[in-house]
Amino acid sequence: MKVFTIDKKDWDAGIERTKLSYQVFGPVKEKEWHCFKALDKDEQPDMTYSNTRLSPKFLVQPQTEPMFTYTLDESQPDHHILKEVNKDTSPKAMVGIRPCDASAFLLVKRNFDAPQYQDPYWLKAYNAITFVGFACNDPCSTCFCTSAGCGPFHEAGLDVLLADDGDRFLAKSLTDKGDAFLAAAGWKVQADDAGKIEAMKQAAESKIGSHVSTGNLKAKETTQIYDAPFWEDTAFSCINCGTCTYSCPTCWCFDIQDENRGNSGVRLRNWDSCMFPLFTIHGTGHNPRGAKVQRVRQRFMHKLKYYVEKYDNGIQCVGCGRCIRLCPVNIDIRRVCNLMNDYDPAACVCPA
Amino acid sequence: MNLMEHMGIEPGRLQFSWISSAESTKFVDVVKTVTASVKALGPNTNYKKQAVKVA
Amino acid sequence: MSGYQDKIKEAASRLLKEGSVDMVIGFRKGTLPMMNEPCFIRRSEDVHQLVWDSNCGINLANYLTDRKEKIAIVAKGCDSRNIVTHIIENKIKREKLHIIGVPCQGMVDKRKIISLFGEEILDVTENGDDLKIKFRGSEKSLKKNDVLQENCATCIHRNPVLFDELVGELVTEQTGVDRYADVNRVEALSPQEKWQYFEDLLSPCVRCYACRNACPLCYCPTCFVDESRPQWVGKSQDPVDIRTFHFLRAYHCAGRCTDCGACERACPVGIKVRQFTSKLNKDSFEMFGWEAGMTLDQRPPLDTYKPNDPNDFIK
Amino acid sequence: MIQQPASARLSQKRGFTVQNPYLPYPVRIDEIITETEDKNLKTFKFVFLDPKDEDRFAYKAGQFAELSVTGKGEIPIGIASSPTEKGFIKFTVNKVGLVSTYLHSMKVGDIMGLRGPLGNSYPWETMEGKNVVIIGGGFAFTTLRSSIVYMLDPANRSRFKDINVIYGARSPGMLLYRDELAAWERRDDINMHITVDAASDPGWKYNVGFVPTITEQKAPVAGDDTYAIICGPPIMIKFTQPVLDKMGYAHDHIIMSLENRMKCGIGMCGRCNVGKEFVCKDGPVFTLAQLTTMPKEY
Repeated sequence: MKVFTIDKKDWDAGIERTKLSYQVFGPVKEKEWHCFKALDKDEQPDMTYSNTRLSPKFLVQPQTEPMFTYTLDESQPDHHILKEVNKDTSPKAMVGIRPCDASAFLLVKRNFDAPQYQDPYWLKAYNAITFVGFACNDPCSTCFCTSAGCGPFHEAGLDVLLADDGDRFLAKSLTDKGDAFLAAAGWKVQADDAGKIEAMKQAAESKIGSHVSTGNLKAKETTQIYDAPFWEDTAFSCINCGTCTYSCPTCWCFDIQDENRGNSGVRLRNWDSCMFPLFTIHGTGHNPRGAKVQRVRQRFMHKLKYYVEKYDNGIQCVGCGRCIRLCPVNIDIRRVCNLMNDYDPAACVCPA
Repeated sequence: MNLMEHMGIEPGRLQFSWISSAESTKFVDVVKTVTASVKALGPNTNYKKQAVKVA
Repeated sequence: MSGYQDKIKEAASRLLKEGSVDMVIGFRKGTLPMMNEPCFIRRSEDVHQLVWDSNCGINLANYLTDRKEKIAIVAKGCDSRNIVTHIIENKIKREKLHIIGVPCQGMVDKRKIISLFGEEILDVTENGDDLKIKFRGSEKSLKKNDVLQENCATCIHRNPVLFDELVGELVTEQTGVDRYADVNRVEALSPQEKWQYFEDLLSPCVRCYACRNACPLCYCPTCFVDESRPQWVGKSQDPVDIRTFHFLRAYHCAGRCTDCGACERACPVGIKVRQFTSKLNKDSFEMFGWEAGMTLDQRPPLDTYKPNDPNDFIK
Repeated sequence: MIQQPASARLSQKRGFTVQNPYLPYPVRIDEIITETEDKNLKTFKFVFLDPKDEDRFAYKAGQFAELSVTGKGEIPIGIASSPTEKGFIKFTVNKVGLVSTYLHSMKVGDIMGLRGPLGNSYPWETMEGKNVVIIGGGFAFTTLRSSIVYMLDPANRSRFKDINVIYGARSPGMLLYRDELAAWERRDDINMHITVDAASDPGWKYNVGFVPTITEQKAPVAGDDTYAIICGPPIMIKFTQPVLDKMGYAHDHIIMSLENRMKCGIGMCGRCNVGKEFVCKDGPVFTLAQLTTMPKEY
């Protein structure tokens, strides 16, 4: 594991060199907010940003993604037979992704890369990317990554970790993919003070002022938390929009749709959200999660209880705080997580 | 109608008329004028869905 | 405005104690600066949670739809107009409601404030027209009137139009404001420029439907975008489908929209959703002299026929 | 859950070339049978365009598949044919939504897709050497037909003890697979208890009464050796379960098959979960003992 030092004067040129071998994505300010986008020639990632408004998950799982094409023209020999869409698997680099967003892909991977089935679209996109992470020196007040199994300098899911140290970046290569990226950039000067990253990490972690408690979630009985009285109060203000799920780096749910144009068509998948009544409604009209409170509960139960139990590897949340910042009615996952974690059916005699 | 024009559909592309089932000549006239005016505008490509891009 | 807050608590407590309502719908303090959360209170000992300040922009009428309880609701001007619309459209019964009217002095636009500073805002406190913005280790001040939500800045119906009690003196309504400046600007463009304007406007849309769901008017059990038989609108990120959703939704609000700004406030990607509804509001006003939700005694123009209808096709 | 389904098709390909679990096998509609008098239920018999796909589609009774109607979408349907029936695969489809309505308008010879087999199955290893009671209602009899045909196959019959079948529908004309029911009635290695809610036909020679009532009268006594499989409309399950409870059936001896809205069928799209289990992948078959620990979101 090597640590390089990159003088900021050499940064732009290095990024340009990587564009010869990779399609490079980075944070760019558009209108008011930052988002991830493919960088054009001479376009640089904005390494002064805090985080992107929406998560970069769309680069692996686009909101609309073609899966198959087909023809309905019966004069064609292969009519009505689906043909797999080729996925662009050329090497890509996500420069400047925050550690929380990178490690979110690992949580999502458990869903798409299961022992029994593997999702080829997600995996091909994911495997094509080199994750050049950017440590957070100044986390936001809504970040609670350190108590969500992550952290401002968290390395899991990254190939390179960059740390901003004034007039230079420290770059820690974590994988072979990371070595290859740094070599492509031509950054070769090894740091003689690699230990500095650890000190910066401690400083950044100590700035995280927001925490959740998750220790009891696994042991709690599913049906007891499910029947807890605090859900009505928690769900009341919810307007059942998909903002929390669409902005979340760890939400992956999708819908599959066929769209025809004349005789040719595409089977697509689109993001979907457990907040929408349509998500679960049966053909008969029966809906197992027909009421708003059931849908709000599903979102939190999935992230903080079902996932915890299913994989025994922490909560399905990295603490990026987007859902808290973007929720139009201020439903705060930190509050709900603590309610769930602390819930004691024996002690609770009154509605929360 | 005003909102359609407001968001960039050309004036004349969308028209409303009130025709009784008895007013056959009015119906013919209206259809003639509408088709003529829309033909004069040419095809609207803005509001046409493009085929989905694959890969 | 803090006077309002005490009055709201007092009214809520009284109503719950005397049992004339089952619940009070109002706001409680949020966990983020400039955010309050709509909440319900069922027990008089919980009324201390209720707050009122310039961050109560959510339209609470949205929480009344089809509820069966006897409810007291805190309502500013626009909320009260949407309550009127709800009553006209039979979504709630007047006799089930106790309206605690709040003469409003405008709500602040959180995004506008955030975009003024490069730094993260940790807290905002208000005192009359003065806002104090706290950052890590520094503080700045702003005038509330400079950072109002756009619809509040041009609002001419700040006082509730329907209420059972008021928490303060009626405020003087604004005059001489240009409510349709944005509409006029777009109207002056050529068709192609207009098309492009809305194309840019909608480009960040992620179809989360926060605008629709925050809107008290959008209470259909199944929205037209969610219908599958027939499927009116595609479900992908195709710009034509996105635009179809937005303008058709706006049409469904024609003659009903009170310009409360809930849609715009809720949008997570900052789309000025009111650009659609404002045009319809302007048309309603200019053609029919109609503003939605001002009275229980008059039917809306789109469900009545008058021989002097301004549209020439109808004659 | 109860047993891991055969996942050979996919896991053998793990590694460089990931098999696409969303890609259906092309099939041709070979036969369409209208099953019920209201014409809302049709049985579709499919033949694989590539005969090798039939082997790849090796399934067990109780599993389901996604019927993929190109240009319309997919619907999850229980497999009605038995693994012992070769050369075709059968599904009985109720006309309810967009895809099933379109499917009902399709013709013999039309090409579509079949994706699966999906889900677990009834727990055949567990039930080996045991008495099996099958309780079904209405059009939920499809995977139960598969199970009966499977157990009655000469190669399998000796692997099970007594087989009892209680099957009810609203009226005689609403029973599925009427010819087969009659044939099973005539056999002595299976006890059939067919019932209808009401019969106007004086020639009706079987039971009249709701499934719970007939269950109480006809189901064998509970015991370690006896498993009940229930599949039917929620109302039937709601009233049959207390009957089985009263008769002493243990909750891990009551086996149920759930339904939820699905899209992917492979535990990825996120909508069909009941608690932490996905009905499509961890189910659709669960024991009542399992269901009591899960939220009632089905």
